[in-house]
Amino acid sequence: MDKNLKEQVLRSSGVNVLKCMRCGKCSGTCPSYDEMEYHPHQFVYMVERGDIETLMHSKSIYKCLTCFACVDRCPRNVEPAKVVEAVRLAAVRQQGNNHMNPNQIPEMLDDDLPQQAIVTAFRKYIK
Amino acid sequence: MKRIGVFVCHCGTNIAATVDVKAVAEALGHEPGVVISQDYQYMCSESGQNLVKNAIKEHNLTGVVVCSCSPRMHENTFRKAAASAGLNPYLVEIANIREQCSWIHKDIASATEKAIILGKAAVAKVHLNSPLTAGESPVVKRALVIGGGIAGIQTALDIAEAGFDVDIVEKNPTIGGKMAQIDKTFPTLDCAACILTPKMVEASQNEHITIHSFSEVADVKGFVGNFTVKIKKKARFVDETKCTGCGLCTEKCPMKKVPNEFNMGLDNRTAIYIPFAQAVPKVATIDPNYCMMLQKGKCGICSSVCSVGAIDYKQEDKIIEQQYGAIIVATGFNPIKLDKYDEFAYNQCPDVVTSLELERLMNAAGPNGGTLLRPSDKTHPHKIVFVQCVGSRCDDSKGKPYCSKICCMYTAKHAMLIREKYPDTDVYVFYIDVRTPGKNFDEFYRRAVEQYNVHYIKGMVGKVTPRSDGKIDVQASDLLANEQLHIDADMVVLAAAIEPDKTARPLATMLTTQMDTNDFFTEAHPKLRPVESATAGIFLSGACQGPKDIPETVAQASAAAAKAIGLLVKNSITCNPCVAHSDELMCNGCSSCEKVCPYGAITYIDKEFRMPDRTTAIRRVASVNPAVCQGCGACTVACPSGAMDLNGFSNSQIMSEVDAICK
Amino acid sequence: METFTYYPGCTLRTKAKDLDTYARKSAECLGINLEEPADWQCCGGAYTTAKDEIATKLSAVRTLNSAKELNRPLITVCSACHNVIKQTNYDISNDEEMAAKVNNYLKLPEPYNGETTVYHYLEMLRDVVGFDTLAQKVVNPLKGKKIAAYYGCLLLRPSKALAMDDPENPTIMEDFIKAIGGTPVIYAQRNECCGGYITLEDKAQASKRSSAVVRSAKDQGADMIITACPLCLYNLKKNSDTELPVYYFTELLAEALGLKEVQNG
Amino acid sequence: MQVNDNKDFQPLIVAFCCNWCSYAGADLSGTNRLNYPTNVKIIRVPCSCRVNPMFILRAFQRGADGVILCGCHPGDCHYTSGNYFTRRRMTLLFSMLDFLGIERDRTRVEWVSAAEGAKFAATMNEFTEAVRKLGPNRRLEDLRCRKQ
Repeated sequence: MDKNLKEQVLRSSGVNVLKCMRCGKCSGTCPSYDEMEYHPHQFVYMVERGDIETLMHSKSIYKCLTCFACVDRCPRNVEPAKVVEAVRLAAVRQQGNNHMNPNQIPEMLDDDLPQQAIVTAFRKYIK
Repeated sequence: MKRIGVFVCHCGTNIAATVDVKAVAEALGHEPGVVISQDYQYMCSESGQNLVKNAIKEHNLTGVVVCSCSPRMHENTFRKAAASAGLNPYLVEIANIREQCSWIHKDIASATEKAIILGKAAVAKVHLNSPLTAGESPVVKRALVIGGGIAGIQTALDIAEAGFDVDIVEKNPTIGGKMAQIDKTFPTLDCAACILTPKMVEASQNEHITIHSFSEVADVKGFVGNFTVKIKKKARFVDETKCTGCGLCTEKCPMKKVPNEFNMGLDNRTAIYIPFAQAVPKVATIDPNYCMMLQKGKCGICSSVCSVGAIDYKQEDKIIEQQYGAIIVATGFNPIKLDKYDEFAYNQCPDVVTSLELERLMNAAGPNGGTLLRPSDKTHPHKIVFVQCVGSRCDDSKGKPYCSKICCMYTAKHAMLIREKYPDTDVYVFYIDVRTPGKNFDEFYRRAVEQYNVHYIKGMVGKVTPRSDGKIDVQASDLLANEQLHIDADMVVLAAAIEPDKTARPLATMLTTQMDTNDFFTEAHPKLRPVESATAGIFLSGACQGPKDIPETVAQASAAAAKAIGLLVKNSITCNPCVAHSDELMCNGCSSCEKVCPYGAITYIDKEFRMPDRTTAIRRVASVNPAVCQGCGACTVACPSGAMDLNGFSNSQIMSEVDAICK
Repeated sequence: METFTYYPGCTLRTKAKDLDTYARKSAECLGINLEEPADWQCCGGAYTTAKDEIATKLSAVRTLNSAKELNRPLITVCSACHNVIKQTNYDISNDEEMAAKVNNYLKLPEPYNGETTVYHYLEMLRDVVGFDTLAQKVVNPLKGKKIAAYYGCLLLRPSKALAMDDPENPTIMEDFIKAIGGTPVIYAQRNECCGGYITLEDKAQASKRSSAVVRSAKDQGADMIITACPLCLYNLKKNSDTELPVYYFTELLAEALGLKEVQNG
Repeated sequence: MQVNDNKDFQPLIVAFCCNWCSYAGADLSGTNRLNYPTNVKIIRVPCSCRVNPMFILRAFQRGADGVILCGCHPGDCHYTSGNYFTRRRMTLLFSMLDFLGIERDRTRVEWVSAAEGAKFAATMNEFTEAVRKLGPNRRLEDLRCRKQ
C-alpha cells in the first residue's frame, strides 16, 4: 500500500472518505454500475483503505460518466465522483499511461458526433 | 480580612491528567486572603464535601473557591455543603477547570497555567462576594400542557391524577396527535386507536383537565410558579358548547373536495368536518378556506340542518388569559417533506408513499377501509419496496443529521403486517443499518425476516422510475451481493425522517427555552435532567425533545408530569437572589433601567432623603421587585449613574475577574 | 436593450448551429443583446473537479474574466459549457487556494475571484425576461404538443455549484414549455445521464443510457424531447433503441416566437 | 509580499459568555473534547446584556489583546431580549474602539447556542488566530499595569 498515493488522491479530490456511512446510495444511483468492476462505494472504501493501485489498474475509472448523480444524492456529502476522478488522474498522469491515442479518434467518429465528445474525452483520458 | 479556602478537584484523571492540580493548589495558596488551599481526588464526593465543610469550620472561612467542573454541574452541591457548614452559600465560587480547561487542552504546562489564572479570577471575585438571602415567590397551582398528542395527554392525566388543574392546548380540532393516525403499534401489534382513544376520553372527562382544542399559545410572560399565558382559541365557526357531534352537517355539506389531513390527503373530507370518529372534543369545525358560506356568503346548509343551532359564521378568534405554575411542552413531530428527494419519485407517482401514508392506507378508518390498495388505481400491490433513512442521518443541506429512531421498527411492523395479511405480496426492505435497541425489538425484527420472509437488503435505493404500465422501476444497490438491482415494484414506501413540529421554534422563543440546531428542545442535562428545560418551570414531554417511540414518549410524559407535580405541590419557591438592586443615593430617577427591564421588575418610588444641610428632600428612585427580577443585568448597563448593580455578578466582581485574568 | 456577454462554445459553431442560431434570433426578438467576446477559447467540455488541476480551468476563467471586464453577466447555452463555467466560477469563489493559483498563472490586470454572474440561457428566460413575458410574445403556441424536457446531468449537478433549479424536482424547462404553449411531460429519467462523452469509445454503454431516457419519456406519453446539450441530442437521436424526435429548446423557442418554420413533429 | 504572522505571539483573550447559551456551549465543546487555545479565558455572566462596555475597555486597558462576547442567538435569549441590547451596545462600542484606533478584529460578538459546542471551539480558534495575526494590543494598554 502506497501511503503517498492515498494522500495524493485525498488531496486532489478534496473528499473526506471518512464521512461515508456505507449506505451504498452512490452505487444504487450510478448509471454505469454494470460496466464497472469496482463501484462508487468501493472507490470510497478502497481509497480509505489505501488500496489505490487496484483501482488505477481497473477499467472502472474510464466508465464513470461524471454525471454527479452520486455527488448530489450522497446523504453524507462524500462526493464519490470526485474520488473516481482523482484516481483516474493519478493513473493517466503516469508517463505513457494515456487512455486514448489521438490516432484512434478518426475511426470513432461519425458525421453527427459533436466535437464536444472528443474534447471531453481528451481532457479526461489524456495528460 | 477575608479568609478564603481553595479546593482543587482532580476529578479522577479528568482534570488531573492535563492539569497539575498540586501546582494549582500551591499557586492559589499564595493569593491574598487564601488561608488554605487543598487538592482532592473527587471534591464532589461526600468526603470531598466534608473536606470543604471541615475547612470552613476549622479556618473560619469567609469565602470558598472550588476549582472543578462547570458550575452548571456542581455549583449547587458546593453551595449546599457550605450552607450546612454555616457559610452563606453565595460565598462559594467555582473555577471551571474541567470543561473549559483540562478537557480542551492537551499541553500540561499551558493548561496548568490557565487553570491557575481561572482560579485566581475566582479568588478575586470571591473577595467581593457578599452573603445573599433568597426570597420566596408563590406557586400557581395549575399546569399548562402544550400539545395534545399521546405525550400531552399522558402528562395531563398524571398531573390531574395528583389533584392539580391542567389545561391542554392543542392546535388541531381534536387531541390525539400522530398516534391517532397510526394503525398498529410495535412490537406488540396492538391497535393504536384501541389504546389511545380511551385515554382521550379519560382526558376529556377528567374534572381537572380543560382541553382547548383548535387553540394556540399566543404569549407567555412571567417565570417559574407564575406564568401568565395568552391562549388564542381559533374561530371554528361552531359553538363547542352546543355541538353534539351528530355529524349531520358533515353529511350535508356540499363542499366535499377538501384534502383530508387526517388521512394524509389520500382522500377528501367536507368543509365542515370532524377529523375522525373518536375525535375529542367531538365537535365540528368549519374550514374557512373551503366553506362557501365563509368564502362567498352563499350556502348555509350546515346551519340549517343543525338542530341545536351550533353553527356561528360570525365567530372570531378569542384570546383567553390564564395563570400557570408550570408549563409542559409536548409539541411532537412531523415527517419531513420529501420534495428534495425526488430521485424516489414521491412527487411523480401516487404509489410512492411515506410510511405515515401507509399507516392510513392500511387503517380500517383509512381511505380504503383497511384494504391495502395502490392509491393510483386501487389495485392490490404484489411487490412493495421499503426505503429506510430517507432524510435521516444526512450530512447534506436537504436532510437531518440524526437517526429518526422509529423507522426501523415501524418498517418491520409494516412489512410483517403486509406479509401476514397478504402472503402473496413480496416485501423488500433496503436498509443501511437495522437499529433495534428496545425491549423485544430485535426479536420483532428477526420475526419479520425469519417467520414472515421479508427480504432485507443491505443497500440503498438510488433511483425510482415510475412506468406507464403501473410498475415502478426501483434501482438500488445490494451491497452484500455487490450488485445493482432493478425491482419492478407496485408500491414504494419511504421512511421519511421526522422533525420537530414547526410551531416549536416560535414557542421556544416565547418560553425562553433553548433548542438545539435541529429545533428539538434542549433538556437541562442530557443524562440527569432529561425532562426539564434549562428554564425553571418549563418541562419537556415526548418527541419535542428528540425522536421517540410511543413507550418512551409515555415514559417521558409521566416523568415530566412528576417533575411538574413536584413544583406544583410547593406553596412557594425560593427565588434566585442574584437580582438587581439600586443604590438609592446614586440613583437619579432617570427611568433608563425601567425601559430595558423585560420583566417590569423596576418601579419608581418617591423617597425622603436627608440632605447634607440637614433638610429633607423627596427624590424619585428606582426600586427592584426581587420576586420579579430574573437577574439578567440589562438595567446595570443602562444605568448612567452606576446606581444599578447585580447581586452575584456586580460591576466590581466582574472587573476584578477581568483584572485577575489580565494580570 | 440589456446586453449580455454570450459564450457559444465550440460545438455551437459546427454541429450544433441550430442551438446557436435560434438562441441568438430569439434573444433579439426578446430584447436581449448577446455579445460574443472577441476571442474566446473552448471550455474543455468537462470540468475537472481535482483540486490540483489548474491549467484545465484557465480557459473558463478567461471567459469569465472577459465578462467581468465589461461588467456584464455571462450567458451560456450549451449545457456542457455552462457546467464547466459555472463549476469553475463556484470553485474559484469558494476555494482560496485554487483562486490564488489560477490568478498566479493568468496574471490578469486585476485578479479574478468569481465576480461574474453566469446565467444559462434558460435562466435568462426565467429570471431576466420572465416566462410570463415570454408567453405574451409567443405567436405560434405549440398547442397540444407533449414535450419532455431533458435536463441530463450537466444542467443541474452538482447542485451546489450549478444552483439553477432543484436537482431532483426541476421546473425551469417545464415552465419554459408551458410558456411556449406546450404541455410538459414529467418522466423520472429526465435528470439522468445520457451516456455523454463515453459514446466515443463505448457505444453500448451510451446506447443503454440513451435508450433508458428516451423509453422513459416515450412511456410517459411524450411526442418529443428537448435538450440544451449537443451531445445529449446526438446520443438520444443516434444511440437510443427507441425513436422520438429530439430538438434543441431554442428551436422550439424560435418556432413559438415565429422565427422559424413550424416542425412537422 | 512580506506578512508578519506573529507566529510565536500568545495573545491574551477574554471571553464573556452568557450563562444560558454560550457558557453551556463552551462546556459542551469541553464535553466533546474539542480543542481551542489556552489563550481564551472565559468569564461567566448571566446574560450578554450584563456586559458593560466598561468591562471590555478595562480588559484592553489591563493588557488583553482581544475580547469576544458570546450570547444566545437573536430571538433565543433566556431573558427574552437581552442579546438585542447587547447587539446595539456593542455596535456603538465598536465604533468608539475604531475611533480609538483599536483594530476592529480585536473585538467580536458571536451568537453561540448551548448546542453549538463545535461552533464555540471553531469561533475561539478563528478569533485567537485573527488576534494573533494582529500582534499585541498596545493602544489602550495602561503601561502601569504592564509586567516588568
